[in-house]
Amino acid sequence: MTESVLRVEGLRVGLERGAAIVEDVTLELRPGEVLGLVGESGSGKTTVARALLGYTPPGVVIDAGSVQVAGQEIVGCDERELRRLRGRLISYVPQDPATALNPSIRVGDQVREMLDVHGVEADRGRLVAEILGRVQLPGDAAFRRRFPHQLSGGQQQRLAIAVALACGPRVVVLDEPTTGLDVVTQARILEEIGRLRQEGDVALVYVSHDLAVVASIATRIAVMYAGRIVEEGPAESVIRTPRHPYALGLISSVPDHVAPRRLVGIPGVAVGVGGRPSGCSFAPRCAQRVSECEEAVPPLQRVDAHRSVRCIRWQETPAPKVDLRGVIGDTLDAAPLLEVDALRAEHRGRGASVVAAADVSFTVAPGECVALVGESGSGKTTIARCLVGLHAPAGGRILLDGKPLAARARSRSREERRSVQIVFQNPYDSLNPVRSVEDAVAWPIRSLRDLGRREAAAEVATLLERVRLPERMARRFPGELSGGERQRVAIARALAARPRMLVCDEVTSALDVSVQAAVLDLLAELRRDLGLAVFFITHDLGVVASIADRVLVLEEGDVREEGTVTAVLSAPRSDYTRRLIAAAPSLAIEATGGPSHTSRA
Amino acid sequence: MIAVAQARGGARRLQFLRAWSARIGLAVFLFVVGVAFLGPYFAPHSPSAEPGIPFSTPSKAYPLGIDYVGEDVLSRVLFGGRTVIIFGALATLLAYAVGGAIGLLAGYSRTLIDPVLMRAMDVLLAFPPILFLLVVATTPRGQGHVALVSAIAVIHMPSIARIVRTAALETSVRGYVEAAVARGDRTHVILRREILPNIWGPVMADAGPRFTVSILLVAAINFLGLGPSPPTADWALMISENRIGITINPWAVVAPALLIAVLTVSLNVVADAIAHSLGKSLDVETLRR
Amino acid sequence: MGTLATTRARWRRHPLAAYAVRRVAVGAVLLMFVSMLVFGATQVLPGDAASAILGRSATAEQKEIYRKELGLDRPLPTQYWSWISGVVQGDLGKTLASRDPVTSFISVRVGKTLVLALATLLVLLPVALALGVWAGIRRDRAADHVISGISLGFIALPEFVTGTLLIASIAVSLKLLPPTSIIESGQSPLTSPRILVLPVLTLCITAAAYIIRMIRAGVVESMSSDYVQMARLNGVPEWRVVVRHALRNSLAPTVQVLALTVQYLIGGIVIVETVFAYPGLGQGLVQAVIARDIPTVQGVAMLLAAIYVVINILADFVVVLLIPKLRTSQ
Amino acid sequence: GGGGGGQETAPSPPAASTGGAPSASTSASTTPAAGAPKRGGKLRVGLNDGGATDTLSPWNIPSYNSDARAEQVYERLYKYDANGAPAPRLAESADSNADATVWQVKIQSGVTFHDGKTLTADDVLYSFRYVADEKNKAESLARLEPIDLAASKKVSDTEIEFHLKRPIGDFPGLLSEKALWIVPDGATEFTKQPNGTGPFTFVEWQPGVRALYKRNPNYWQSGKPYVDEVEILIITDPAARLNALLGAQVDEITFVDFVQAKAQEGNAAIQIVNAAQPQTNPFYVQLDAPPYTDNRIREALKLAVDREAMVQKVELGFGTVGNDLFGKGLPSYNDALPQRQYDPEKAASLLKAAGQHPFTLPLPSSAALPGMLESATAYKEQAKAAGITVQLQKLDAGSYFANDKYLKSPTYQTNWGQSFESQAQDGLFKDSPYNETHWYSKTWAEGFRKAQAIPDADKRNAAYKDLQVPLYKEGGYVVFAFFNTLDAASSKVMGIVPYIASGYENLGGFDFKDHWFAP
Ligand SMILES: Nc1ncnc2c1ncn2[C@@H]1O[C@H](COP(=O)(O)OP(=O)(O)OP(=O)(O)O)[C@@H](O)[C@H]1O
Ligand SMILES: Nc1ncnc2c1ncn2[C@@H]1O[C@H](COP(=O)(O)OP(=O)(O)OP(=O)(O)O)[C@@H](O)[C@H]1O
Ligand SMILES: [Mg+2]
Ligand SMILES: [Mg+2]
Repeated sequence: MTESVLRVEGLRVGLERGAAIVEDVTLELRPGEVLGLVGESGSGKTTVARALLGYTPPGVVIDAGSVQVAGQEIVGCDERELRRLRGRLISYVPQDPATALNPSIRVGDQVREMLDVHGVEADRGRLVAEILGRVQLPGDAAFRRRFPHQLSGGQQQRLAIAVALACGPRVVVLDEPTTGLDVVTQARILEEIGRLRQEGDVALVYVSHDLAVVASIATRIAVMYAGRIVEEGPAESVIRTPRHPYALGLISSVPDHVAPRRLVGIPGVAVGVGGRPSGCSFAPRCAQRVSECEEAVPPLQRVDAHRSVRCIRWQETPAPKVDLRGVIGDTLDAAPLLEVDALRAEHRGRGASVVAAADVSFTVAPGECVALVGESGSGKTTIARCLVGLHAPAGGRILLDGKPLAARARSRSREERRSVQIVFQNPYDSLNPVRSVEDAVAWPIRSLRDLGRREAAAEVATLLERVRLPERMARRFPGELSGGERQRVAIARALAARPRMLVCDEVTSALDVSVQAAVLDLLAELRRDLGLAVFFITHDLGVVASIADRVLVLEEGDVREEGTVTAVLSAPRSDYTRRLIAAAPSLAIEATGGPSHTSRA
Repeated sequence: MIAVAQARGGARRLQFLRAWSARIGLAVFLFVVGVAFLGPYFAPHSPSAEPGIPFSTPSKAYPLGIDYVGEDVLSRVLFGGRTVIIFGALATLLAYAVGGAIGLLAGYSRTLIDPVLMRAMDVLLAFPPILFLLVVATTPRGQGHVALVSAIAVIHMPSIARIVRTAALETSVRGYVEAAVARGDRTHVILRREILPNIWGPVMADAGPRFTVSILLVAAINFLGLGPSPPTADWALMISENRIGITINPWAVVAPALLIAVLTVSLNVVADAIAHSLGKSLDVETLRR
Repeated sequence: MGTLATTRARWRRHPLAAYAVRRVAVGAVLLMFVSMLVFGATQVLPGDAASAILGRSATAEQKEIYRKELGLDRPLPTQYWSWISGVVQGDLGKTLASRDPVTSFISVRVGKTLVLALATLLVLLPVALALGVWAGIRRDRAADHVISGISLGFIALPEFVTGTLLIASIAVSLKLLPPTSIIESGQSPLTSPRILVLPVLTLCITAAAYIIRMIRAGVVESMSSDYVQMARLNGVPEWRVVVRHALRNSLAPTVQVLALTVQYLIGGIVIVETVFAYPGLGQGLVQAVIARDIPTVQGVAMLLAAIYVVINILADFVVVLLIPKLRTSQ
Repeated sequence: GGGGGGQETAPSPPAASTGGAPSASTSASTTPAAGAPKRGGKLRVGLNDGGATDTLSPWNIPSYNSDARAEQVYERLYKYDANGAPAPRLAESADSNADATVWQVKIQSGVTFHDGKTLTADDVLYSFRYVADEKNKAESLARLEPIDLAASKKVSDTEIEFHLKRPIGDFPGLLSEKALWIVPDGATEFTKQPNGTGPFTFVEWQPGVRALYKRNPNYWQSGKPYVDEVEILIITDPAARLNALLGAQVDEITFVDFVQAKAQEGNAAIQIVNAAQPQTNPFYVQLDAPPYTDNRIREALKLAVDREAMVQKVELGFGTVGNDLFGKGLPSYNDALPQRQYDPEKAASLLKAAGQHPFTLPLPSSAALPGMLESATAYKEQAKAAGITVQLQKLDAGSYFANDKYLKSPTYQTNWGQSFESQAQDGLFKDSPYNETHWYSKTWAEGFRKAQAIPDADKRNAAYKDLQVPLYKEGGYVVFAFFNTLDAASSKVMGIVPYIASGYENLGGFDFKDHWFAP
């Protein structure tokens, strides 16, 4: 066996005075291995990733443990020493290359600077071209003279990877390198990383919150929760037989288009830095908690040769349950609630205008969930905005109960406005930061349904209960809510109008998977209980599979394919759909009976 | 319940006080404002009575000495803050009211009104402030208080309109505004409920520097001899009036100058802290004037 | 027609040139409106120009003759048109009393003001930029607090107070420098540079405060950017991080700060020239305002506004040149 | 010759609204005596105003610096001397017929213009006709109205016979008029190279900045001027002006504030040129506006002012008490009348007698001119003792004399700086432009016209003094104090004679020809 090239032991990173952000992190990695570091937002992934390079943001320090890269100790090095090591021995690929690449340095010089700084003696011009070539970027002079903003998102990320590889480091840390990219581009970057793994002389740390992505490339997986590693082991076995209840929860939350299933979220929310309980951090959300769990932080214990778990009751952890979604109704015979007929929508800019929807027709029956998928910029949001009267169509008709709707919300009748409600993608701007939850939810009740203050207040309580928010949340302000909570409030606000149809524009794409699972679950429940029709926009086929009845595939403003979810996902007819499906990562847990279990003593 | 909600809102608004500099700044600011408004009750002499010998140096009866016409500097200092603060504040408020309305109209309307208004603001922006005041001073009533206050307001107006417009534009594409539009809320309801409360912070973040500039402009135009005649004592005026005697009784200049400096510095410290707590740092546009 | 089409085509081939042309055109239109405002504002006069010049003892006939001569009897639009068409051709009209061209009134002064402004910039910029950058780099350390605190204090000091204090201390008490900046015949600010020291110092003290604050803000912003963090993570030495990454990207805001400084100087110079009796354009403007000499006020106002607009255009253009994203997307 | 300022355009209210600084007049004070004047040196003078409205043409002198410049190049037939009496300059003598309708003026012989031409009677007549021609827009045009220029004629090369339309006793006073310069016959261009008979020749000028003059070697007064060059520098800011003098950047300056002067009293390096001009900021009431129609009330208002305190506290001693008449110190001033004193009790009893006790006096005032607001404020305090409440209305300085209240308000604070007869013409006739008090006495006006026609100065002044008695007793002015005009110069400069005549004449009438540097 080859020597491990990265060895982390007992790493603790904390605020200068006080709370730890991450604690007791121990990892080991050999060349050619890819470690997937997963966990929900705020669990400390980035903090660990940067600590591997000896870097901490201002106010944060590494206060214990050791990090060794190729035998060289990083913790305790002075700045000069660190500068020498960074980029040479271990390098970093940032999450968002659009901001992390210096906007005023040309592509070639971005790479060349690494060679300059680390004194690589070579024909630098040729070497730069070669390095760009390694990540499939053109190395010609014209390309090297471009500025970062003249590259596509995928190219920017490749460039960032090229910069990281420039000096032949032994370890490369990639912090969510594909998070901002669409699936197709993401698939290409992952391919790239896969090739690096194959080449075998570099070890990779791949940070992501997306288990499906990690599963597709990692050889080992470390799951983080609240600043600690809770489970670590070979990728296959962690995914198939998670031993930590949190890992299990994560895996159960991941939607999958290959095997459409009912998603189960993890109840509760993660604790923040400083607010962690004295015992197991996950205990408050854990189904198999016993009083012992709350007494002391459980140690990371070896459960077999290659795996460790931080749970005293790991044996109790059940196997991932895969509830396949029941058969999805093929046709609902009821008269359509909403009918879109040859919709055309444009964005008029200076001179030229962009066609966001060319000729889009579809129907939504009462109680039905129709999903709209397509890559970024295909026109999904524009269509949604047309439905609720925020964007005036350039042609075609939108009918509600067979009656045409006016282009602008203002010109629609109150009944019409009430019937169709929208929930937006970004939970951070969909609520007015100066209005309390109660105020936000009560307003549509008063303005669209003419109820008094008091009746509205009473109804707010029921609505919050509906979206499974505790009543005390009513007096909170959006700034005091997590993303998932905000999205629920936004849904409650939409429900407050007593709509018949909900337009959801990527309502879960900014959320962690476990939170996403909970929100999707909520939507399913609302459909069931209220007979609500849902028009659900997403770019994630897994989500489509887990919630929708029918699906429309959109490409550049045109509907490429339409049909039931099962039909479209299992037997796609258009090329474009096929490409989307191929690119979408999947956990690929067998639909029947669940993954094979190794031990369950 | 409502009380609790309000307390929460209040706490949010007072967040900036976490910085000790903001606390000191606020205390000093309140002190100077207190001097300005309560000072007259403590003044040992009338600000305009019993002329002594001009520019006498400090003595027991006149702790800060005597000014250019023979009045007690201390009493005038105690009397002279009101007008500075009131005129500075009036000009600033007027600028916010008019500039804010223009910015809101331009930012929210998304019609031809927007470019028309903003180009008009650009025209005003093409005047260096002092130049604008000088041009105004040549007009018939150009040297009165009303003219001065409105001229200073006009000087601030374009940049406020720009800031408000940008903030309104930014806010008007937010989900909660779109949701309100889709609900069919009336425009004034949207402005009042959704937009105004959210642009308030960034817009007021530069009120401190603006107030400073207002006061300094009043002082400058008085210095050039083109300001309104002194109503009573006034710090800005005292500086220019007593300038000729600075070598004889420096206090007549230094005391009001110091108070203006302390007033504006403390206000700026507080404004900085507020801006900071709103996640906004003073940028080039803010400091523009 | 043909030539127009080809010119247009050439613009399209040189997007930056097209941008420049567009920006200049906008500036010209802007100045047109500015001129209307200047003209309009200065038209509403107390009494009228004729009696202002001739004095009270002048007879009605004298005034009438004079009004005719000044063209004040014509309708306003005609007056505006003849004025603005003169302005466009570089003829700013004649001063009310001496009937000398306003341009000559300006030309004897503008050089001295330029000398003062340039001397100020020469001292101010290196010092203020260095301090601003230093405060920005050493954010929240002692140096930053000292620099930021002192500059905040100076912002609140009007120029005429600073100037007066400097005169009282350095010139009158210590007799180190001349207390005023009057220029005798045969002399110029360049032959007797001593007279420039105090005015320059006064302008610098106030202006530096503004510049330092703005530069600091710009540097702080770029120092906390992702790409600076990235450069550090790539092992780039700190000086290189500062110079090549942080400062390179705060150049553009700096240019805007420079433009603002020049604009500030236009106002500050009016005050400082008066305090120091420096015979420049600012002092001339104040004299003209006091004398209600409308053509001169109009002329100087137009000139200053034009400088203001031109500086803005130049600054915008340089910013476009400095920011690759703007440069390539024009 | 005679005494008293003839028909001078003194810069009272009009000057107040344009000039912005007090005008000047004289009486001797601190000029250091020294031996024989020395030649040489460059005299640098800091002037308080100037700018865009200035012109090289001498025919309009809207500012102090215009006058200072004109005085170097041009000369008049007569000019007021330091005590306010017309003294011959280019004229040698002026004699009238019995009824003062024809005046024979003899001019100096051997005087040359800067271009070498000799001064003759033709030049004098040409100059007067030039001023009288409306299209030349000379500001002294109106003052020539009494002269019948068509009938006036040259008698010889050095003699002119002026025919008047009505008798004028003080013709030399009229000839001392500010802008009645003598220029060469036929001259029409005055803005390129000024050409006069004056002590200095023009070198260069930058409006609002400076003007340079060189000694005229051919000047007709032997030995004068003493200095080689005169440079006039415009320094509008009073603090800067004094600083320039203290810093030896200039040798003389116009207008020093009282406090500045007080502060510099001990400074041996400079001298204060203290000219007791009859400048005053009186209050007025309109005689036809009730309750001021009652002379007891007017008397009470006059008694309620503490004149001595005004001089000491407002003027810091740089002035003298007034006696409710104008032109103190000048030959026509009646100083035989009893000085009114501060007597609040008597004022109160007069008011009681008039049934107006306590009394409220609305009084508009402004900082338009130095000392104005200060004295009104002081009056407010002083009058309390008499049961008078002064309601001070502070008006905008810039438009104080241009707003609609002035001349309409029954009470106002105003400004005058002239001799009795000059003020009378501007303010005591039905058709006077500034009849502030509404003094409309026909018999008094006739008496004035008669006095005006007396050629003999002493007799004329005696008549003027008589005319002041009713004004003293019943007039609408409260002239409580006069203030001096203060200029300053380096102690090295000799020969500055403080100048009492009103007008723009500071620094010894701007006669720089008389100034010289002590070695
Ligand atoms: N400088 C800091 N000061 C205080 N808290 C910090 C600081 N940096 C990070 N934290 C906190 O540490 C925790 C871990 O942050 P980190 O960025 O490592 O999380 P992450 O797992 O990368 O999350 P994400 O998926 O959102 O990127 C978060 O709760 C964050 O708020
Ligand atoms: N306000 C706008 N002005 C001009 N063009 C716009 C505007 N909004 C969207 N577009 C363009 O219209 C097209 C469709 O945009 P839309 O936002 O509907 O796409 P989307 O499918 O929702 O993308 P995403 O997945 O990124 O949200 C895109 O090409 C986009 O650039
Ligand atoms: Mg992260
Ligand atoms: Mg979208």
